[in-house]
Amino acid sequence: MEQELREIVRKLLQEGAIEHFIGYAEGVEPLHTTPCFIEREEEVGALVWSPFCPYNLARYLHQMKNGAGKVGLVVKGCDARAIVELVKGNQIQRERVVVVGVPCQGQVDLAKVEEAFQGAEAVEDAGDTFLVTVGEEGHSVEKERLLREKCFFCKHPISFEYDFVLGEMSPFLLDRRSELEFAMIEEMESLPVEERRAFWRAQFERCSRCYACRDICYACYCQECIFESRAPRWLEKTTTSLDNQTYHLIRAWHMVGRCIDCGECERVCPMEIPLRQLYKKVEREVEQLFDYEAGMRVEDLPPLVTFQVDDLGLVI
Amino acid sequence: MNNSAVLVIGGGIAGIQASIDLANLGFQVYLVERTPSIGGRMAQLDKTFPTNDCSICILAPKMIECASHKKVNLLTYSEVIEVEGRAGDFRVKILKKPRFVDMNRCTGCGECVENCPRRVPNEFNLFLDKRKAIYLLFPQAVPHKMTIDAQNCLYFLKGRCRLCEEVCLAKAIDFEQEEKIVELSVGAIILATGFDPFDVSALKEYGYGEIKNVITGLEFERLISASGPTSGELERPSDKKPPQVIAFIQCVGSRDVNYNPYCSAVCCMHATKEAILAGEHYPGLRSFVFYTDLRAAGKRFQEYINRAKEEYGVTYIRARPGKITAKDGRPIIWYEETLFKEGEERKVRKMEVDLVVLCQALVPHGSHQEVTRKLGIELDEMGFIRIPDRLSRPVDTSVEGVFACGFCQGPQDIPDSVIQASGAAARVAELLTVERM
Amino acid sequence: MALDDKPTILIFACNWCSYAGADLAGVSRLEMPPNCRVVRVMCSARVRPEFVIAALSRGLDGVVILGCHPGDCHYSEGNYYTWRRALLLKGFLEYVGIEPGRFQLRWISASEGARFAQTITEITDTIKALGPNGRRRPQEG
Amino acid sequence: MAKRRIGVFVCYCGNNIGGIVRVPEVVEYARCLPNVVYAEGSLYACSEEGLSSIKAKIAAYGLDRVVVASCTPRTHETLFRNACEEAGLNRYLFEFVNVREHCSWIHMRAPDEATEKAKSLIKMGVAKSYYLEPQEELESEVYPEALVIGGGVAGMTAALNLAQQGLKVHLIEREKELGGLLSQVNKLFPANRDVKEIFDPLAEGVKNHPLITIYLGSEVEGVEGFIGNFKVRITRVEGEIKVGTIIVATGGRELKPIGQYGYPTVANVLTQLELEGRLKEGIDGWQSVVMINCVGARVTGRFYCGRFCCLTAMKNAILIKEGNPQAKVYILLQDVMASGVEAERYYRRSMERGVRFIRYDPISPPQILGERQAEGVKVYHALIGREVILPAQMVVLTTPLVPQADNERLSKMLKVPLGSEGFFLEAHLKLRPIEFATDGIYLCGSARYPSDIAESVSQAYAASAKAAIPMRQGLVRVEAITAFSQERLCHGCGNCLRVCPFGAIELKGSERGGKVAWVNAAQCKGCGCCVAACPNGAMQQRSFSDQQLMAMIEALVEEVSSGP
Repeated sequence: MEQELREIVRKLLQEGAIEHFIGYAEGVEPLHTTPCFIEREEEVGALVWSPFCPYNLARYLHQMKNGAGKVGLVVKGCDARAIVELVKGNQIQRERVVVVGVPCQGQVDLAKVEEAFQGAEAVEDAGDTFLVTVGEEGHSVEKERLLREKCFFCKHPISFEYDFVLGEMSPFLLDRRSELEFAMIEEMESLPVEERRAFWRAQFERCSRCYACRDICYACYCQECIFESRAPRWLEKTTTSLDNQTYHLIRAWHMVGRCIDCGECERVCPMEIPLRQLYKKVEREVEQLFDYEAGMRVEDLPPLVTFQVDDLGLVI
Repeated sequence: MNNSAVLVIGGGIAGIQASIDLANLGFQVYLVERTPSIGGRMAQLDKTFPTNDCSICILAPKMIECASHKKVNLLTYSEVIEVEGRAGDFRVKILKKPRFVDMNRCTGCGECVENCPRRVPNEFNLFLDKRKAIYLLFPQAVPHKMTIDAQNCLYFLKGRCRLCEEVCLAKAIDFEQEEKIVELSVGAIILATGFDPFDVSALKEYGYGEIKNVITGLEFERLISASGPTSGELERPSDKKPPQVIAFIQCVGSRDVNYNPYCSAVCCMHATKEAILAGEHYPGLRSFVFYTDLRAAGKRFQEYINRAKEEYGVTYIRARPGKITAKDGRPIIWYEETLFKEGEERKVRKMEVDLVVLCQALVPHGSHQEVTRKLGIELDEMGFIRIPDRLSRPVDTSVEGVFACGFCQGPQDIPDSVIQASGAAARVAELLTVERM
Repeated sequence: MALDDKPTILIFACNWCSYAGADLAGVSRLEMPPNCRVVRVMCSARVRPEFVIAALSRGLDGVVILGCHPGDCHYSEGNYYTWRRALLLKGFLEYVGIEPGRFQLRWISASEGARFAQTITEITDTIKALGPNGRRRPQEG
Repeated sequence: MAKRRIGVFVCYCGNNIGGIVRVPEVVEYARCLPNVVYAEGSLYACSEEGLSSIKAKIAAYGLDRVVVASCTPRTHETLFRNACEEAGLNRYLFEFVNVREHCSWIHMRAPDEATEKAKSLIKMGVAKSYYLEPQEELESEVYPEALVIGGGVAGMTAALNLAQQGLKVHLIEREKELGGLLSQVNKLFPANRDVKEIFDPLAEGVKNHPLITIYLGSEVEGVEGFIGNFKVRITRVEGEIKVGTIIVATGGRELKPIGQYGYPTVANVLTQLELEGRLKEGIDGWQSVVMINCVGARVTGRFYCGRFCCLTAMKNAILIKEGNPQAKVYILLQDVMASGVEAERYYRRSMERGVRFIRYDPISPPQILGERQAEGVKVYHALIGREVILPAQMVVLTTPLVPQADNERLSKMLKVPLGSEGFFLEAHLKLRPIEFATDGIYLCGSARYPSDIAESVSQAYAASAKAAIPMRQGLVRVEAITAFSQERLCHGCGNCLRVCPFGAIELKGSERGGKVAWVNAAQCKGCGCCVAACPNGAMQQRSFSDQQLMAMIEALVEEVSSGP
């Protein structure tokens, strides 16, 4: 698959169809990759694809608004939906992006690997299972044990929006769709209100407002973030649990119709706040109430900029 | 011949709309209204079909816009007593009845009303409750100034009281106020005098006035209105309980050669609206509408009827009830259905209900008679203002320079009235511009 | 749950219907609890959900948006947007442990003075029963 | 933070406020609020004395913001704003606090609470007033020429009325002749006048008027701009024409009920309009005619009633009876739509002439007898409760007007909406029936909903009045509560323009690349929906900015935090 990818990129560069290509390259540590920008044909050898490519590369398209050239990038299903949203939000023009889709088999959760196989050197995709190498030993592991949670419930591992697609879908991918996608939301909802409050207050208490979640988010493309505003000041200067609540709730509000569950926010949060558990709630409400899923089609109107007279019959 | 002032007679929605449009077209407008406030019949409605828009919500901004327009001169509590002249040059005398309240001083605060000891039947609520002798016609009245009803004021009746004067810190009460005559010169006149409900007690067979739980459509409107005498609680007169079954009788006094041969145009939709409002207010309530033809020929009207049937269980029965009797206070409707399915038996049926609403005919208000007589404007045999060439000149009366809009020239609903009002403004603009050129 | 004697409730009311309804309640001298503060906006759709979030996080005990009945909007469709926003926001606030009663959307027309008074009374009672919110809430376990 | 000089005036309103709220205490409290340099009580703030005092204090204390705490802005705001302006203070530097309707009058038995609440409301008002900005009301010029789209009776009437008011009009008609549907009709109810009597003088008036330019065989190709300044491209016309207002009078067309009652394959089954054509040619010896009403109207999929079709049927029935009093003419219908005085009289007249009305049930509609040629009609007569067979030398189907096929195209060009039936959708069904929500564009005749001649003409006059207003005034002025986009902050996501009901927002190229939102204040009505839809506050509303509203919230929060 990597070969195929490199060939496509080489050709694109050769033809001058793109100015550069955004992909993944080997990281410094094992089991890590890093985003890379390929500008010349001879660099294509650096491109890799593995279950260790968490970054949502659509995040790097924000700057494109001001330029004129074309850019290529490799996307997982979730990232591709980000591209659709960026088009909807007038942040990029679809024709200026060459999208190379990969049928994502799911991304590996490093923490899970670390926990189960300390010192793992390699994790390879072996179809239905992962093959984990620790020193001399090889372990065959059921995928669910190592996948990132969001990948396990992923409904759209490959996008409908691409110019090239690598490889084929595996059967595993196809029936991965699960009724349990929102289980954690339902679990939370089943708690009494005080417990939910206590839970979230505790989570927000930990937040140091480093803004990593915002900075990594593909959807945070505002010219100047509302939280930087001094007129008015939406946040007080303190980082008490309640001020942080304001931050997280407003941010979640801004995710309505935009969050495509790439999970980057949660991955980069140094305080390990379960942010997906917040945004997933938004995602589910929008889906249930307005039959809207972010990133599906460029023509879909975001849920908050349209309405139906029938909405009045809706209740939560 | 270059008088760019216009007289509008009648401060209902048609008169208001005509005044606003004329003023915006650059004419000086004198809007004469008989009662202490503009607003007219629309102010008495709870909601309007087919959108169920709250009537006062959409009317009040127009009233304020009209009254605060620099080119509109409101003459409320006033009547035209004399008029002469011709297109481009009418001379008009207007009688301003004394309010006994100084309009410049009164702030509309209502302190006087609180303190007034005299309670009298409230005409705005069709006498279903009481108001004071010093009063505001309705809470959103424009101008927002008080009026003393001299016929009921204790001071005028018995020579003492003057409590209102005592409590008014603005010193607005003026018992010395007298009638005033205002003389105007205008280039054109628009009549917008509206309608009155027909007095249904003439139809003895329906028992209005005899049977307690038989009321009129307009009374129903005040009862269901949130700002009405019962704060929107639909109380049947006999025991103040909400009804469970209501019958609406259409064409009461309309399409009836004995009274008014014409169709009053709005009653089918009006009854449907009232049935919907009742259904909304009291889920489970059932309404029956006894109709002659179900006239729902306006935009979104059929859809409204369908909604009434489907969502509010309103049943339409094509019948003209012969009589209404009562048993233990419950009205009984005697009727023969005139549409029936194959095999059905034709016979007189009875229906017992909790409340009967008579959708009365609407008749010309008649307050235009002084003007029409003086200027020789033709009326039709019903007393509506005659429009000689309805196809080309739908708002022109038989006298040049005098126009008519709204119900006074024939039964019609609110949108048609505001259309004619704007149309009349256009005709005035045409006349007075041509005159100028 | 502890009763809160003096909750503070923020009300956003649209100029054309609900604010007028509140005025009518006043003109009709309808008594109601003194805990609400009405802020006038031209349309209920002007109310940023961020206001609601900020107000509740900063410790106000309740926020209520009042708009025209559907179909009555002076701007024809504003209240439909308000409804969508409120629907989502409500579910969301509840999710993070803000009691459902603290944020509400109601329709009040210009003729519904009594309904305004009744709504204010109801809402105040509900919020009193919930006890103080945020800053004023005694530290929890 | 900059210093302000805020003045607070608390009204007693006689006893209305002063009898419950302890005004002197409130004034004392207001005086101590940040940036307040003056506060006083006023017996009646809205009286001559009260207003003079406000004006005097603005001058004496150099007030730069004025807060009046009294009654409701809905009735009194203009008054106080005017007073500020007279004292040389921009009218938008005024803030209203309602302590009567929203305080003293609803807490009459709780003076302590009412007093505290009044303080709190004033604190919020003062907090907002700090952030008020002077505003200029936007004025934009209106080009004094109008475009009327459609040369039928409505369009011609509107054009002529505007021209008679001295305004220049461009009248576009897609056909080669003026007249629209009217020219296909024979006679007109209720007087059964010949169409020519109406049509000829009107068409002559339009053709001969020096201020009217007629474009026949032309259609609108493109529209840009807004009230006062539309640029319109027309087929077969070089360049663009510039107009200030637009009237849509494109009419409707008769439904051809293909596939129903044998139409159009059965030769003697016609529509009413086709019958009118035959009647024009003159009729002879028709012995029996059956008309079927509500064909394609009041049915699933097309709920609406054609409004005047019953009268059309009656008219043609009367004409047939006049031609041959012995003829049997039946009208099969559901309800007789004959509202008002004249229509009802017409209905009676048609019965007197011997036209027979039979009510059918749409559940079992009439049936045509005969194959290639209709010979009779079988119908369940709901009034007598049995089926009858009627002789029919000719069957006439009464169908409603339906929307023009290209309404959608025109609606997109003008950025005005269509209703679910496909007719143009007015701003408000009840009180703004001939205006669109978008300023400067108006509507009349059957483009809105099936309308007979008298109605179309009324509507045309009304639309003409509306269009004439901005043109005669020469400019439009907008209250400064409009939205505006701060280019520095806008990232061009387009949420704002998607929610704007008035099409007042568009995306424009920005200097730094990409697009940014731009509000055409002339079209903005100040609802603020776009502001709430903007994620980062780039979109703001004059007099209701985020900062102003947050200041009110903060003021209230402060009170809570400093509470018990």
